[in-house]
Amino acid sequence: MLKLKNVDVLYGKFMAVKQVSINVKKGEIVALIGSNGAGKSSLLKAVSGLCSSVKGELIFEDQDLKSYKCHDRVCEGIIHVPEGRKLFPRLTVMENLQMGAYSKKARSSSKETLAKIFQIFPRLEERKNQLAYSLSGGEQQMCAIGRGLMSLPKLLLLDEPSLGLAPNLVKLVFDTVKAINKEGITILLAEQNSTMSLKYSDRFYILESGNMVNEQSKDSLASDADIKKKYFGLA
Amino acid sequence: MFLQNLVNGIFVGAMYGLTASGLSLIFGVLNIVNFAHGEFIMIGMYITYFAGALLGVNPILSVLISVPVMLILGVLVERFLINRIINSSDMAQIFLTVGLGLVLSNLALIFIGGNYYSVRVGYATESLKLGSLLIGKASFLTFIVTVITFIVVSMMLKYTFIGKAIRATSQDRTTAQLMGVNTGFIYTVAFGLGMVLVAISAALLTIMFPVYPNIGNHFVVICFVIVVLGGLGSLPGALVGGVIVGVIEILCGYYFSMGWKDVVPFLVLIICLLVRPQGIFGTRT
Amino acid sequence: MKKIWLTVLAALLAVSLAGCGGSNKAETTEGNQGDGGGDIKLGVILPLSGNLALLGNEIMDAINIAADMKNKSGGINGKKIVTERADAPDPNAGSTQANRLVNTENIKMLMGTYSSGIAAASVPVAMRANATYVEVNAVADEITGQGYKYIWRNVATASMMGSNASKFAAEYIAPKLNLTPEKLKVAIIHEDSSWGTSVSNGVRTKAEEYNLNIVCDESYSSKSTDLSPLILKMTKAKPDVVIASSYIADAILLQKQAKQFDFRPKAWIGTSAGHALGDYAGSLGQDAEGIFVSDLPGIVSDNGLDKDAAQLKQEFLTAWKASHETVPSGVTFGAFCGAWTFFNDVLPQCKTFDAEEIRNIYLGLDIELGSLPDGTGVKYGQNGQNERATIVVEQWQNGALVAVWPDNYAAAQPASLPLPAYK
Amino acid sequence: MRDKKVCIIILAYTVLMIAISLVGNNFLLDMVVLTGLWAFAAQAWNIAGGYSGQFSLGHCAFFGIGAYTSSILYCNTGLSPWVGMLIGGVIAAIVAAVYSGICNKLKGHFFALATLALGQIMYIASVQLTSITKGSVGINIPFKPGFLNMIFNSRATYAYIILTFVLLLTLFTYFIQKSKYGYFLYAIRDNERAAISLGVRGLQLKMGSFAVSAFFTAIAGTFYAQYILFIDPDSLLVLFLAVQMAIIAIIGGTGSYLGPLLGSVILIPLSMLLRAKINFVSGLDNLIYGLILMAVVLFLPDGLLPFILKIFKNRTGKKAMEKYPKGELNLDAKV
Repeated sequence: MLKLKNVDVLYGKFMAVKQVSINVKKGEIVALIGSNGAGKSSLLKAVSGLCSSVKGELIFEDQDLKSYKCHDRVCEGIIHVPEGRKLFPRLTVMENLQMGAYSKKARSSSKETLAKIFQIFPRLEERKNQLAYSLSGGEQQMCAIGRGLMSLPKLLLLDEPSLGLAPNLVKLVFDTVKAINKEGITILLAEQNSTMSLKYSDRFYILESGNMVNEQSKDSLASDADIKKKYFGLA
Repeated sequence: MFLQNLVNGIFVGAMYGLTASGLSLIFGVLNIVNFAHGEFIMIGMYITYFAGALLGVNPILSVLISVPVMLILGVLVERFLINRIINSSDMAQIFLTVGLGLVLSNLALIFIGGNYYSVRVGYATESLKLGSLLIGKASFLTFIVTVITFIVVSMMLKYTFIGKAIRATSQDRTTAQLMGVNTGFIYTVAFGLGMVLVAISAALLTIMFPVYPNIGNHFVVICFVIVVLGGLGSLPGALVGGVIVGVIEILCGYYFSMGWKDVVPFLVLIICLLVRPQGIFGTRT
Repeated sequence: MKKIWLTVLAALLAVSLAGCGGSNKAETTEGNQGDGGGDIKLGVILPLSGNLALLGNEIMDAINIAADMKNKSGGINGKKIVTERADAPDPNAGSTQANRLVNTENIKMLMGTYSSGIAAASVPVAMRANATYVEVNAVADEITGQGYKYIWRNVATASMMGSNASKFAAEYIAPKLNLTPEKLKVAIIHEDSSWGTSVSNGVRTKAEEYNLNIVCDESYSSKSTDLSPLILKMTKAKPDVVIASSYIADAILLQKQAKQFDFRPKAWIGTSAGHALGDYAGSLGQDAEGIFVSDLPGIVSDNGLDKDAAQLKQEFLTAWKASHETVPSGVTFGAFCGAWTFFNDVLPQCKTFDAEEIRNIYLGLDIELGSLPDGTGVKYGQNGQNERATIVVEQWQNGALVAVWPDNYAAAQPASLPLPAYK
Repeated sequence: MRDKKVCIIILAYTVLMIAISLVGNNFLLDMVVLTGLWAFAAQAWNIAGGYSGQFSLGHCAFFGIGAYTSSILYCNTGLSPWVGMLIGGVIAAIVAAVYSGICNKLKGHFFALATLALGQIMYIASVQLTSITKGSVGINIPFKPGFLNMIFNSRATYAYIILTFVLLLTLFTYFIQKSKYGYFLYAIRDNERAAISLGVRGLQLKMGSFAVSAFFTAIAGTFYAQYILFIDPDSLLVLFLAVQMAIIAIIGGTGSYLGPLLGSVILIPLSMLLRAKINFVSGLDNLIYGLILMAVVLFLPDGLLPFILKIFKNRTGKKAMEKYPKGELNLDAKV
């Protein structure tokens, strides 16, 4: 579904991502794992179109993504839930969700989608008239994911969904991600929390200071003790 | 007398609020301090004046002409100038609009001349009597139009899809992009809308003020103060900020000194920045 | 190494820019004066852009009309007068422009300046270069009397303008209202720039001399967006007469808001500038009727003029109306007369056009009152101030500003005293 | 003199001084003086605006403080402007430090608007405090030439003085830029929070740089007063003046000691020549000036200096650009 080949991402003269190639198949949960500054976010931004100076191939459903502007990629079915939630602070929860359904395609069926999202996140319905900045961290994350889902995405890019959340909430978020995935939405996840990602993802890529170190599936990991130790703290 | 001054202050404040609203919207959404705001007011006033002088149109009705003209002007300015420096430094943005202001006011001087033109309408100098209270019809009209404009624009921002997109973009332009908002288009819309507000306020200003190439200088600094005071891009903030400045200024002028009254807005601004740097209605980021 | 080159380049650029600028100018202008051939060049420093552009440009036009009239009648002993426009919207520019005209364009005769602040910066430059400076508008008292030898001001000073307003109030209005001057309640209001401040000083000093009862004395910024507190203050003080020194936008706003708040003194005296401009009456219509203006004489009665002056006035007005919608105000008339005197009475007597020579000619001039189109005459004091400069009181009557006081200039009788209630 | 660049700067200065002694034309000297004055003022502005990222639109306040302090002292007590200049500078520095402290939390546009307010307050105060400032009538400084009076018959003398000022300030800025303080200031400008977390004393440095900037701006004000010999609120304390200082620095290129010099060398003669030559239609000179401003901002948003350096780079094949720390002009600052 999504194919990245030899992708570089540049900020001015600084190269945040170097020659990374990844592949996401339909229906998968794929995790990008690496420490802070490894280039995970930059890679997601390259996919969603937030970074403009990207070299290499970006193919989404057989189309060259680079010819699409950021806002057009949403129409094509890619939605990016950014790091730190980035809700619109002085919009209500409801309005935030409606902003998710901004693209023409999603707008027409936004009512039904909204009902579905309230089913997944009942808390959001309770708080729908509250301004977003007054939500708690977990609620904000739910709202951000809900907002992403409002666009009826084929591919959901999740950047650090567990950042700054209490452990029980982290589990809740990942459970939700799994549930969403079951609905047929492909997920590309960037996470520092490697244990959780490992548990919930089908495959993962390891990034280190902009370079891709390794690609693994869950099953193949068992045989690679080095990686296990270095990135997952497992003996 | 106190009541009379208070009422005058509120009316002046409403005028300030309306005059600053266009600037506020543009500042809020595009994050650009438009130093050509005064010159845009000047253009709006000239349109109103010429509509009156050549076509006999009442200043209020002249908005039917000035709104579309200013809207088009706004779209053109945004597309061809502002758009290109949206990611430049703050200072570069300021100087583009400083340059634009210079160009516009001198174009007016060259092509229209330095004369002071006024529209003459009866209600400019008439008053309504409420007991001992005198309410200038023009001020009252300005107040009503301000309130209506603010309600309409606020509703538009609140309930329409594009309005929500404008608000979302002003709060977080990157994320708005991620949600599929074509922010470039939103900038154009917001700038155009800001110019519509300028056109409306300019039409009302023409009732009381003569128009000449530098008339914008009378208003532009006070508009900056109000925008910061009210909070970036907040229309209710602009109105409240305007009224606060207006009331304090008028009371100071009456009870203290006319000469010093103009210092009031700046003192209020500094105090506000100290206590609430995000403005009355602004959000802390 | 790049920086070396850059610095050297910057230095070279500065020097070469300086060099080439100098050489080509020097070629074109040198030897233009006093050698029998060519034109007579006159530098005119005025605020042609910026806030003061309206009157700056009107004055420029008046000076040009005077020059054209003189040129058409044969010029100065066969030579043409050519004016070099120099835009000086602020004092800094005034200094620079005076310097350029005197030192680069080699023009030793300057005229200007309308704004006293700009004059304060440009006159000293001219004086240091021993150039003649004919001041046709700026009214600040300080321009003359600084010990400068080559400054010549034909128009009255700010203090004369102001004190005349008080004098009119005390000597004419008070008796008409059956009040003694001590009983006459006066409000003095003025915009707070240099001009309004110095005029109001004249108003105040004279008012105190006459023992007028000053009940309100306020300054305000001419860029004020609302003057209601001032109007309300005056409403409370109940003055019989308001003496206002305003620019135009604020003068219009004052009058509009006075009507809004039903503030109607028995008489309203403006001083020159805003109150005297055609755009003032144009903006206010009926509401300008009856307003007095203490001003340099503008269109005065032909009774006070000799035959030549009356004819010259007509010629000037005809030329003016060809390109302007409004009639010239006293300030513009003053400029025309100052320029005309210079072209007609000074320059033809010149041989060297040297400042000292011009000084002698100026000091020798003795032109009776009524010999110039605005009814003034010429007799300069050692300090360069025209002692026959006059101030009159005019009044807006039927949309036109007519001289009403003193009697020898009056083209009409003062009317609407006290001012009728608003309609 | 081990430092090559310092040698070059001094060499350029010497060349200019000699050049001036050969120029007899007063208009050109006036141009040199004003270019020098504005180069000095813009260089001073740049210490706050370019180095520590405090974009001030209120520097006219300090310019005015300098001019008024020295002129009032000179006219009333006869105190030499050379001394008055330093007193004015110190007063301006104190006001600046306090104000910078007050506005410490404000960023970008908000800081600019807050400083704009300072300029406006000073304007109104100088108009209203007539007993001190003579109000809007202004102060005429009597023309009494003499070194102690800082008044000279010859414009060349003014040119020598202001160029020496420019030289000293440029060297000062150059050494600041090279010192650790320079790096601290860049750090604060580019990411204040990070800089502070690394132990840079942000507030003190910002207040300090603003005060130093104001000090020199006030000196420019004194020089202006002694050159024009007339000061009033309308020529000292207007927004245009504050904008002008910033424009020169920005057009030239902020963040380097050469930018303000370049900006002034281009803009001041340009505006003077426009005003002198384009005089047949009122306002046309300002119109063209405005167009040029817009063009520079649109096409060279980083200022002229990087542009010129780029030409050099292409010519010489060396990476001249990299030597100049990029200002607040990078795109990330906005995101």
